[in-house]
Amino acid sequence: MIEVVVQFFRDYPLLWTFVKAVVLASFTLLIPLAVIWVERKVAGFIQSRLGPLHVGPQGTFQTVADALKLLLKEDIVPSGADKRFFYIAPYIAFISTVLSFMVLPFAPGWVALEMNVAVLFVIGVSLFNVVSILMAGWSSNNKYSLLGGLRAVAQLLSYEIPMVLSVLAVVFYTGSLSLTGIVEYQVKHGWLIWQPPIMIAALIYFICALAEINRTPFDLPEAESELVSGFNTEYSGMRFAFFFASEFANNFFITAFAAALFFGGWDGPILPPIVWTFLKVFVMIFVFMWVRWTPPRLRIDQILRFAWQFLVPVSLVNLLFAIVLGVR
Amino acid sequence: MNEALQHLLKQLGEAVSEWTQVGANEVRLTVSPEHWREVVQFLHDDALWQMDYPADLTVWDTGTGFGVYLRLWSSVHNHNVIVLTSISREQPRIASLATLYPGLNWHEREMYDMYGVIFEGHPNLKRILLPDDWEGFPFRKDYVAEPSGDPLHGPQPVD
Amino acid sequence: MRTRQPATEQYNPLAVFIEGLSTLFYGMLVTWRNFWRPKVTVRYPYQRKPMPPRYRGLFYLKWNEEKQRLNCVGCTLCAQACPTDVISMVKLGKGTNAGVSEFTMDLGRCLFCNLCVEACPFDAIYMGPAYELASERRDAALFRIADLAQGGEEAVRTNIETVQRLMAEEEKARPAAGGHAG
Amino acid sequence: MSMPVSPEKQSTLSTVDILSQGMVINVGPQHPSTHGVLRLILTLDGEQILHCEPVIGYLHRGLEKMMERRPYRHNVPFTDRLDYLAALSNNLGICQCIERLGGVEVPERAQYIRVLLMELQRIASHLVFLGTFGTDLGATTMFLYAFRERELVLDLLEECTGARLTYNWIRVGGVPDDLPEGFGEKVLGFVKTFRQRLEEYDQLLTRNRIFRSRTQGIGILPKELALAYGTSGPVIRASGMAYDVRKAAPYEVYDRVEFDVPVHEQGDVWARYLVRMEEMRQSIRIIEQVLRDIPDGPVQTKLPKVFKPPAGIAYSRIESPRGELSFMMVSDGSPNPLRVHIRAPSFVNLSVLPSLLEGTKVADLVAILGSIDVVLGEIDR
Repeated sequence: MIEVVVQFFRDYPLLWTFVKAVVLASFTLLIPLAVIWVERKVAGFIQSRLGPLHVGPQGTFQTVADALKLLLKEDIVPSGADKRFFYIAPYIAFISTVLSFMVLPFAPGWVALEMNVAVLFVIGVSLFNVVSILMAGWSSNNKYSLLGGLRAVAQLLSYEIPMVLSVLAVVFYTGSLSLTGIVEYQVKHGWLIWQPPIMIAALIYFICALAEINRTPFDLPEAESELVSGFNTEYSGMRFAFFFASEFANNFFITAFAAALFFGGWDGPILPPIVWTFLKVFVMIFVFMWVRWTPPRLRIDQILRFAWQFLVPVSLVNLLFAIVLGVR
Repeated sequence: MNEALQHLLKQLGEAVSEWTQVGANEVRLTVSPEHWREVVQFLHDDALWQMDYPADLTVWDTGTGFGVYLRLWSSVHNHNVIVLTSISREQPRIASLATLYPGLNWHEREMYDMYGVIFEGHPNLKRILLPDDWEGFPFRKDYVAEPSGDPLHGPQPVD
Repeated sequence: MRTRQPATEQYNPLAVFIEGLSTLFYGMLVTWRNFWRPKVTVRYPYQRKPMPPRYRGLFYLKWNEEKQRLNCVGCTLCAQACPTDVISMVKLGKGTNAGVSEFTMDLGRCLFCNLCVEACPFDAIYMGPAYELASERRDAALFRIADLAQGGEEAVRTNIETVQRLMAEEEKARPAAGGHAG
Repeated sequence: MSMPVSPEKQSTLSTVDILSQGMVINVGPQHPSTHGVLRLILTLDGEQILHCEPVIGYLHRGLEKMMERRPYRHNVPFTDRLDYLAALSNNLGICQCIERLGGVEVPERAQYIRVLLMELQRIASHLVFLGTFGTDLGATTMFLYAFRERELVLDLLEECTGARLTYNWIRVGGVPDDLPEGFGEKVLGFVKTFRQRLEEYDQLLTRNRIFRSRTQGIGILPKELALAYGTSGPVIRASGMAYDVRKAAPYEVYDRVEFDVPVHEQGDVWARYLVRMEEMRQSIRIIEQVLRDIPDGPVQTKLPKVFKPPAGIAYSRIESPRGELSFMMVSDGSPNPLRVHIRAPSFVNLSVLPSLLEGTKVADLVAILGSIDVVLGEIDR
């Protein structure tokens, strides 16, 4: 029976990819539930609170309950909104996240779409996120949303560059554009984080990642105290849930991507590879949250100045080092 | 303080109709409304006074007229001065001090809001706490507050 | 209009970056320490903090076990002390043994300022530890004597009986003075 | 959204024309960082604020008029609702004013208790500032930490006064009751914890580079402007003017305790923040001295049932956590005051906001507004 199914998918590889995509899409929808729960617990513990406790053991089902609530909520579209863009923006954000998950290697062979230009692909599709934020901010017909959207675009684009440059350092170092290839290189040669130029690249990546997923100190696009909620002010119900889910899925992805690039992906002793991937991801997510709940946020001009005056030149120089040292 | 007070009385003797010294560094002056601006300007400019801090300004309804109360403080000499005057109910007008002390801007607006006292020369004399379309001046003693009225838009006629 | 923006000091990105990172790490030590500290929140509906003895919550009329009546004699001093006219009462009887047959507090207007308690010379009205007084209905803020008296309905009934009995006894003891009430 | 453009101009709109139009944006009355029902009408050029107009009055209850209709001592509970984060200082303000009007003496022990409560209240109020200021700038955790410690103060105050927010625990002629048993030790215990926690706040926020770059050089209020506007409290002290009513006109026993008035010269958001942080430390000092020196004795002067002060005008001024809180009362000899006026520090401090905001960024708006630390309850009265 299984052989028949396997044979069927072997005959139609595109269909097999489609199945994997569907599985990944549901994964992308489900992983935020876990990440949000962790976030709440970490925030609570850091802030001398207990976090969610009521629904399920230790409040594990709180996010599920919230998701159900969001699904059942009325779909409100502000009058004067650009309806087409308003409707489509959250899904674009979500799709861009799902697409980036497609090339993520969770374990040897556990990758939905084996691609030899995976890194480029990730950089490409993650830019869709920016488009969706701009669409959401613009189409909401709300000044706060517009300001939040514009801020977000300026910030995300600025930090995309040093991020790409630091990723490129890894690419040049390993000589591979494929994520699986990069991880396999690390399995052979040890984790890249211990190589000096990559260490700096990892630091820059870490900072840029904070900015890319809108975490304090770079959470300007949705700075609550200034812009109410930023670009998603007018969103509610399902559409908001998609924005929210894509943000946290992005959080997961960006750490998984970092794990693959710098921390050897699934590489690790004793435990099975998939456990190692998740372990690394959740440790990094914890660090992200830890950072998030510590400092205040920067101002938009400070953020941009930091990116252009510091991160871009440093990552460029670092890239040069990586190229020189990486050539063997 | 004494010296400064003598100086003030010499300069503006006819404007100050009554004065009392309370404690070591506080004086209360009663002036006529025509000299209101003049006296305060003097207190503000004079080297012996230098009343540079506008602490408080308010109005009260005595039933027959309005009393005006201004409290100033000098950061240089630690003098406290209370300037009092009274204005008539029919012509509730007095010179504005908002250009002299920007801090009195809102106080004067509030007193206009509540008592309808016109501060002449105020740059932006309009209601501050109440809505712009409020009718009447609610802190006057003869103001009839109708509890049945629309709370947002003043008393409504009751039939 | 841009003149108000302060001239930025010599901006050295690297120094700022290192300082920023180190102070961030320094701050993260604080959050890390607090991560492991005992939590201070209370799971409210399940767990409650004890209220201090002076807490000013819902009123009660003190029940005098010995005399089998409420301490209140209906002197209206509390009603006079109240800034917002919360209290109204119906006096029962007269003289030193008088009591109340009705005592109503409209807590919708109450400031919980304690002035009525301080005004009472008879030790009759107090504020207790109950604090969950919110309601969806306006009339739920109206607390009648049975809601306020220690002992509820039964105490009120006993109170009226006691006061009436005392009145009758007084009447019996001094039949001549019956006509003129003070 | 933008100012109207005449049709003939519309056809020849250049880039410069578009930039020169302001976007009008409403901040509040419902907004996370206006700290109440304050509305600011901002005209923006991108993220730059061209003009700001505060709109107040959403919380106006006519307290001053209400007070004219009630006997003097009935008015004390209403003052709880002015600056609801520092209700005790309002209580003290009105009681002092009535005491001056009627020539009432306050027993010494009551004066000490008043000072003790006042300083605890100052700490509680500044902690609210610290927490909300942290949230305004994005440091959400600071909010929870500050409120955690404020809870300790509120527990103390609750034990003493029986209420958590609207205390109404100061009466004309003293305080209604003595301190509860063992209150001094509890306060000292709190002081000990709080000292350590202040260090922690410094480590978490004050020394943070991001925090400093968000606050330093922002919203500069020059000394002259601060004086001319009549600002008070931490706002004026951060502008280099050592004006503290506790020193300028000592009331209660403030002339018997030792404390410093923190002054900073810069006049920016950072300076205002530092002044408040330092004030909390000074409050601790005062609390310790008060607990050391407090004498025994009665806590309340007996007053007649119907209190009729002689006709006249009296005013009192105290240093509330937000600045100079002044009550002014006119008496005509009847049991009710003829006029009660409240000089609310926030009201005056807020009037300086438009001139602070011009030319700054939207993101700085919340920092500047937070650093002024207004409470709408006393602005609107």
